[in-house]
Amino acid sequence: MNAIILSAIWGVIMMFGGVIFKKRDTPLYWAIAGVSIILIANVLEFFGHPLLSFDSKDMLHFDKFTLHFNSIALICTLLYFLLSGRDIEKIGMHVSEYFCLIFFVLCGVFISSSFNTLLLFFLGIEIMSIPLYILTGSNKANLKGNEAALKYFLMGAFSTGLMLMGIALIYGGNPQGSFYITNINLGTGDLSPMIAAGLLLIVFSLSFKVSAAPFHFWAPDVYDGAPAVISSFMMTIVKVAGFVAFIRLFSISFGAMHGQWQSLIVIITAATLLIGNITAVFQQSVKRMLAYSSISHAGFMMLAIFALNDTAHEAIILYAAAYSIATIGLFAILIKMKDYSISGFNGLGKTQPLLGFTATIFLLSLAGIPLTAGFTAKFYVLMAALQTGQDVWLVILAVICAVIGVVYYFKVIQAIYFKEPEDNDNQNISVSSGFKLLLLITVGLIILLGILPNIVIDWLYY
Amino acid sequence: MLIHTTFLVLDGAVLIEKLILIVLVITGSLVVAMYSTYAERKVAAFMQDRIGPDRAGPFGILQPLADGVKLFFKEEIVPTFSSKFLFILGPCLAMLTAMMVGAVIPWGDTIHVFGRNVSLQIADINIGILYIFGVVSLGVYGIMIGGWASNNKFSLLGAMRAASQIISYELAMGISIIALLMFTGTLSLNEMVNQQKDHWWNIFRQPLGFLIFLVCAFAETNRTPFDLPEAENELIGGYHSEYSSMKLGFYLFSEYINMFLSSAVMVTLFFGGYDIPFVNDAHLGQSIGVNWLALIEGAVLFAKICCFIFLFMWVRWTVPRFRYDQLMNLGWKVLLPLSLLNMLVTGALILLKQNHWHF
Amino acid sequence: MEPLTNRIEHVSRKQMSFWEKIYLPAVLKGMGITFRHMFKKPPTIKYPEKKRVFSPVFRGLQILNRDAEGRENCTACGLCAVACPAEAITMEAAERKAGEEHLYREEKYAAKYEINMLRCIFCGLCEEACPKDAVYLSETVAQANFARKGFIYGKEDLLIPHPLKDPEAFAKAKGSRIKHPEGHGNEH
Amino acid sequence: MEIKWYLFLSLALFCIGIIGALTRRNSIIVFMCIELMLNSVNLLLIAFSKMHLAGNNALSYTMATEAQLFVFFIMIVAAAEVSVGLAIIVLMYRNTKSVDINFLNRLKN
Amino acid sequence: MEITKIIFWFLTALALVAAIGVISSKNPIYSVLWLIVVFFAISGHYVLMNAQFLAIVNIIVYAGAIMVLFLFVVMLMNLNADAEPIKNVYMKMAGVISGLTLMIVFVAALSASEQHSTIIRPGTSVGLIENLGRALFNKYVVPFEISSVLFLSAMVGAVVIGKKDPIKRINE
Amino acid sequence: MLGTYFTFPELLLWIPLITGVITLFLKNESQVKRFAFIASLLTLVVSVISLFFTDVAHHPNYFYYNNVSYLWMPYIGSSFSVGLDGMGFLLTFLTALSYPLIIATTFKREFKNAPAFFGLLLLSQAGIMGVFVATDALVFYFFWELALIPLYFLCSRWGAEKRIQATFKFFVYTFTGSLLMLVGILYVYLHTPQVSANSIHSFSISAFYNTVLSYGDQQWLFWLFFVAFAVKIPIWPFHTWQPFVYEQANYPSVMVLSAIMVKMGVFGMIRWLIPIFPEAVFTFNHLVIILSLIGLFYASFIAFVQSDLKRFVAWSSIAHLGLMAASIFVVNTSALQGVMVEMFNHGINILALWIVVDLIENSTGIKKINELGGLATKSPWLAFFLVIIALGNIALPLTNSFVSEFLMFNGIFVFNKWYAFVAIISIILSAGYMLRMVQLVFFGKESGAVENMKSINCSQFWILGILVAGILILGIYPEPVINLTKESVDSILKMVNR
Repeated sequence: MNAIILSAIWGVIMMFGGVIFKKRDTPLYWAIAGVSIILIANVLEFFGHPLLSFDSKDMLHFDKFTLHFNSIALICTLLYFLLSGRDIEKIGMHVSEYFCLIFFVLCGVFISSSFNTLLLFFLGIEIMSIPLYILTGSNKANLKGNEAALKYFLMGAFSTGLMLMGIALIYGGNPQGSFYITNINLGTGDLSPMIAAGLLLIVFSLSFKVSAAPFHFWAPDVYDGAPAVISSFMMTIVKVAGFVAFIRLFSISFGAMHGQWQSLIVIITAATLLIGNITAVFQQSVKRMLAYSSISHAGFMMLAIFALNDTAHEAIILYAAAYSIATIGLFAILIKMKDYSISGFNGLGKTQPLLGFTATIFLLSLAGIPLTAGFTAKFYVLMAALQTGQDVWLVILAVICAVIGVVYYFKVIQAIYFKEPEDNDNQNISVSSGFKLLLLITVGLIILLGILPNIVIDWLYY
Repeated sequence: MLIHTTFLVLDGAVLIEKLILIVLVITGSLVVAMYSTYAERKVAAFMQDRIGPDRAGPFGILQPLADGVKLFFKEEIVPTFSSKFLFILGPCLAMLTAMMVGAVIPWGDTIHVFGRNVSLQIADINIGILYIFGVVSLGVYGIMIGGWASNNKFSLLGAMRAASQIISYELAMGISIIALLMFTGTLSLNEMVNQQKDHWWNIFRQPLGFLIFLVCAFAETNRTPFDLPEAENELIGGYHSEYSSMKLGFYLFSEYINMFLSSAVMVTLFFGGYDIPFVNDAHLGQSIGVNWLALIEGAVLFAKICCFIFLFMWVRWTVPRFRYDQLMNLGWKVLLPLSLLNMLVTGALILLKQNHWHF
Repeated sequence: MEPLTNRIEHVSRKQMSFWEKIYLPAVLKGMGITFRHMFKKPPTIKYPEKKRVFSPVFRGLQILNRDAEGRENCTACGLCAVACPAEAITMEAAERKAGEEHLYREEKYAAKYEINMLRCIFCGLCEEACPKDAVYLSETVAQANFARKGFIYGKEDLLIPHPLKDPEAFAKAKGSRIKHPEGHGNEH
Repeated sequence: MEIKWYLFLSLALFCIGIIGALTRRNSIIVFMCIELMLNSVNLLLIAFSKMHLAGNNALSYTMATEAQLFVFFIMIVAAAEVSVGLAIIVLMYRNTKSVDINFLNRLKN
Repeated sequence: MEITKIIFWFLTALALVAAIGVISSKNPIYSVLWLIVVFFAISGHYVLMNAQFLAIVNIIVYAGAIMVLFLFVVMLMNLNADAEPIKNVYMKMAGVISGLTLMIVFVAALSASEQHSTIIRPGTSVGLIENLGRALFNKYVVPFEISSVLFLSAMVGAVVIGKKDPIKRINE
Repeated sequence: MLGTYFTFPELLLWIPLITGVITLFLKNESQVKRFAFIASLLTLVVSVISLFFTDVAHHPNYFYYNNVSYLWMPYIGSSFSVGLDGMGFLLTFLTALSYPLIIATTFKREFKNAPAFFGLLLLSQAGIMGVFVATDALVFYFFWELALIPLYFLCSRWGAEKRIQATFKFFVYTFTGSLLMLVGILYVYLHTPQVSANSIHSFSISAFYNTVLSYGDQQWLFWLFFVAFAVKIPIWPFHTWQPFVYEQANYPSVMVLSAIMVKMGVFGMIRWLIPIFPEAVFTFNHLVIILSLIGLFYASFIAFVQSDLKRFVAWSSIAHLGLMAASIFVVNTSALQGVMVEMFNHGINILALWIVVDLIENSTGIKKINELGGLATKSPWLAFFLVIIALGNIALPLTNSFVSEFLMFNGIFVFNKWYAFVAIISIILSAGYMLRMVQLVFFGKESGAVENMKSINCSQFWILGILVAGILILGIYPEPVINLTKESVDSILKMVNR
């Protein structure tokens, strides 16, 4: 609750900041301060000392999972602000407003992790999406950005329509007639046609939101078209929040009849994994490659939805942290580049050893090499999927897709270390030592999570 | 009080009753609108030290009829390339929406005829104000469609201005009403009037709210100083510059009907409706009979409305037209915050009172 | 620079006070003014029934004058057409034939004399230029007309009624206008 | 009325919306089709709300109220979405003078 | 037939015809107008079901505000029927067929549901504003407040997107 | 003190790991080399000392000394547990021994970015050590991958022209295999019995050994594990990456790859594959043996016609490893014993062979067999060593391989005569191609390349001397090695035949 309230309030503060702040870099400091405050409040709430308390009439429910995820999202955001905050300022004129919108998105993220009724589920997803439509198109001069925003918006609205129809059908089909997800207690019986139709539509719409195939087609264009800073945020925290909402809704409401809709998820997962990975191989631009890779990571996270057990919850948390941190780090480096193509990275290991090294670690983590967070995350996901004891072929498919992932991630690593630097603008980038230090800290986090995933997971059982 | 309105249970007598009332209200508003045009000219003349129309009939009171006849016999012109259907639809819609407001205004207390209690309100729906809002918000379609169908840049600009103006001012209007609703606790106009009979008129409880409402009402009816959509000297008449004959008449009429009905709404909301000031209506009713009372009340209401119509005209001939940016600034930067403030203060006061904190 | 008139108004650029900014007092003041005007006596004159007296310097429609015997004064010299700043006057001259002495005072007369009333600005320069006192601005005003053509006044429209045959009409057309009350010198 | 007629009506409207969204390329019309979809959902929710009301158990009143408020919130979200969506469409139009959803793809071809 | 039934079928037919009008009109203006008709028909249904508050809110919000904005934008852009590029006929067919299939599947599936012949009960006080308002400000106060965040973000967003950059203007 | 606070398996891990990281930050090249050499020597010393701390008396069981375990991820039942048994010791010793020698061969060479090179080398040592000492499936998997990453960078960064593609192929192959193994590990893990109170399942090796898997599960799980190990070994048809990488990569990396890394596969099969899926092993052993023998034959023939020295060694290595793989799946005492000893022997033989090839290419700049010849005249000591190494590779009596290959043949023979027959032909073939190579390169017609050939210097002499001495000593007195691994063989067979 604290996180929701504070992020909304801070959003408003940042909104007024557009009028108050005179210097362009002031909003960043405020934003960092805001995230820190929200983080502290959230941690305090986690330990049972909420700063503010408010009776939500059971509309929101905060458990360890939720609060823990919120903390992770906040830490990732903090990292994101620290690493890429300077680049948010470069998008356009309305610096403070961008931060304001990001805070509103965060508010949506927290709602989607803690909703207890379908109403708040819907509102949370929408609060997450609407500012993002704007942020996608925030670079107004960029045609690609405009179209990305338009596409994202239309797709998002369309999927909202599907979701609402699903919710309506579930409400109608449920004799309890309630929107409380805990009340959608359907038992383990057969799905009634109405509920089945509703469930199908909700799965579709959530697949849209998390860019799972076959509803992924907006993702590459949008992630590629949006300003790189914003794609970084969209791909990580927002997408992961979508998954948290997904798993929360489906485990609480429809967990009991898991077997009846699992095969649907299996198909979506398999398709997502294959499409995301295979298309990513052929990309020449790192940004676009990362867009496709984010689809493939969505596939991996879908495995957790497929599994829907305790391990799956752990896995989602861990995956959220691992994937977000690595992607944010990689994007922070990518944004500094002037050329986003893979050949733009040529010889980075020589000209900018530290950037090259950290980028390599991030890529290794995304590829899921042990000793990095990416490995433990994939490990947990696979374990969760295997625990169900069904559809082992899906897990094997996932593993093969992970190998395909290696192909495109290592293309960049090869460019960084084994290719000679070219005469392009990328070589003359200058980064501050603070930025370097932060990158190292990020790398440290990734390796820490790679060795001791417990430090994240244990909080779930604290 | 909870009014269980079963909406579609109609018996024959009620139907006839309502039909008569509808006809009365429509004719009434048409007549008032007609004579508003006359009044407008007369008031303008007086304020400009002139005499005004005085040829048709004594003091020119047949002037509106003459105007009407003239409009009827004017040549109909439909511009080429315009959608003919929409071109005709525009003024019709404007007229329709203008008329519809009258349905929820209580024109007087219940009367007793032919052994029946007949309410002088066409539809006492419990969401009267919302209904008015709905209808008012539709009013813009008439203008927009007409402006667009004219296939003329000035018309289109006028229509655009109208749309943005009406949407902008609806907000402040709505919020100022909300502050009022906090006091009244009902959306039914009849209820409100009954409340004002016993208590203060709402104007004394919501002076700021009334002011905002008044300004917004000016804007919503496209009256000067907010008559940008039809600004004669910039847009050559705005959305109706391509219109002629009775279609133009409809537009002009709808403006006056709007004026009349918005005055009626303001009177009902803020000035006690048909309540006779300084008199206890119930006592009076006992002494002279219900029907006479209703008649007097109707007259009083009409008098109040006339005052407002006069106010409309008075302002028109005093205040010059706004510039477009001034209009928007006023709506968004002044009225909206002010109405929000009004709402907040009202809410706070109500809370204080509920908690018995005397001040 | 020295102001040419004493009506100059200095625009004040000072920041308005809050009281001024809310405009309401000013609006109310304005409304007060307009309201006051409602009770002023309207200066309107109901025209067809009541007419206002023309001012002594009023210049109306031209007439072509005749002398006391009823002969046309105009000799078609063209000075009026030259003087006309609006170039509204055209004429054609003709020789007086024998037996027409009772019609025309001089040997030459205007066979055609037209004034375009849409162009005419009633400045009176034709009257000033006329050496024969033939053109004369009366007190009548131009009648409304449906066509442009109707405003081109020919000789038949302009010529003053015969003073002997119809003395009343002549007097009326001539009016009581005092030419140049202060006088300018070329009166006969 | 039986609930099924409302159900079918609302599904028909929903599917018409989907068809429109799939077949049209004018982004404004696509957006309107989406609004149509939302409205069909609203209609269905209210019909369901009244259906649950007919159930006549202790909770039916609450159940019915919930759905109607849900509709209220859908309207809220729709309004917010429209403001953002139209802003984006206008932005797109300002830059490209087109409201085609696939403008850039068309450029490529 | 009772009067409500006649009204029901009339409104249904109106809604469907208008909805088809929305998607088949060449000119966006007509689409907008058709959509307004749909909204009116749906509002009529609400009234039939005695959900007056939502009926009027539907009119105010959708017909009164949203569609005016649409109309506004369409008119501003001055889009004509020929502004829209012709989409591949096969694509159109595919869209129509998929939509119809979806509908048939849903109708078939939902015809089998047990609730489908429940008769709805319109005449109660659920739809009255007083009751809805009470629920909204008590139980639903959290979503209500949260929706304000939604609006704020939409507002900020629309301003960010809609405002012209001052710097850019200088460059131009 | 040594074995008390820090147990030996840990030390074997931490020393290369820490020194490797430190090396990355050093600057001076000679300093780097010296530091790396001393670090690897330190590991060797620890390894040797650990031998004296064996505790056979107290732990007659499988893991009989220096097992240590820390809680790592308690909720999923994984702990950081490492331990050494006979086989583990042998392989860690091989690793510890090889690294100083490999580093010593580089002393006279120049390397671009030496700190990175030697740092990665030491890190790879840590990874390999980890694989050999891990007694927890997750730890094993971790190190299995970790050994790969430094080698990926080593081979991609330094080497011939096509090194990047070659290494990438290698990487993808092994990574695919290992991820499939991960699925296998997870699946087995989910069927392990409860060991600790914290978690339902456990990753510890004993829990894995005690897992009861259905026959059907075993059948497909077997292949998941098998592919991972087969790619590493490599068994035909998973071998295609190997010659390519060996040809393109730099010598130290190739030495690590062929001498030690491939042993990871063999080790994995013995330690993880066979005991966990005994029934599946007995189902598929014929198939695997046939694959291995095909590989053995195929590799031998190709080695015969191979003109490139590096590729030649690569193919000969495949041939040997094919034999080893075949005998693993025979699963009897003699064969397994043979494989364990052979792992060590093949390690030092192939290392020695690579060192010789390295010397030749380094001084002549030529690695085509046809273009070389008569090198013995210039470098008699090298010729002498090479002959002994070649004989060791052929497994002539009195060389180390003789004992191990004999044991393997014996095992195969007991299993199936025909397989043994085929395998024995291979030894003849290997004699043929080895001797042909020696003949062509060192004797025969002198080529132009001889002019550049130098005699070996003192350090090279000592390096080769140590290895050759090892070959000879183990050939004459193989008893200690056999004794060391006997216990391991017994316990595995016990597991398989339970």
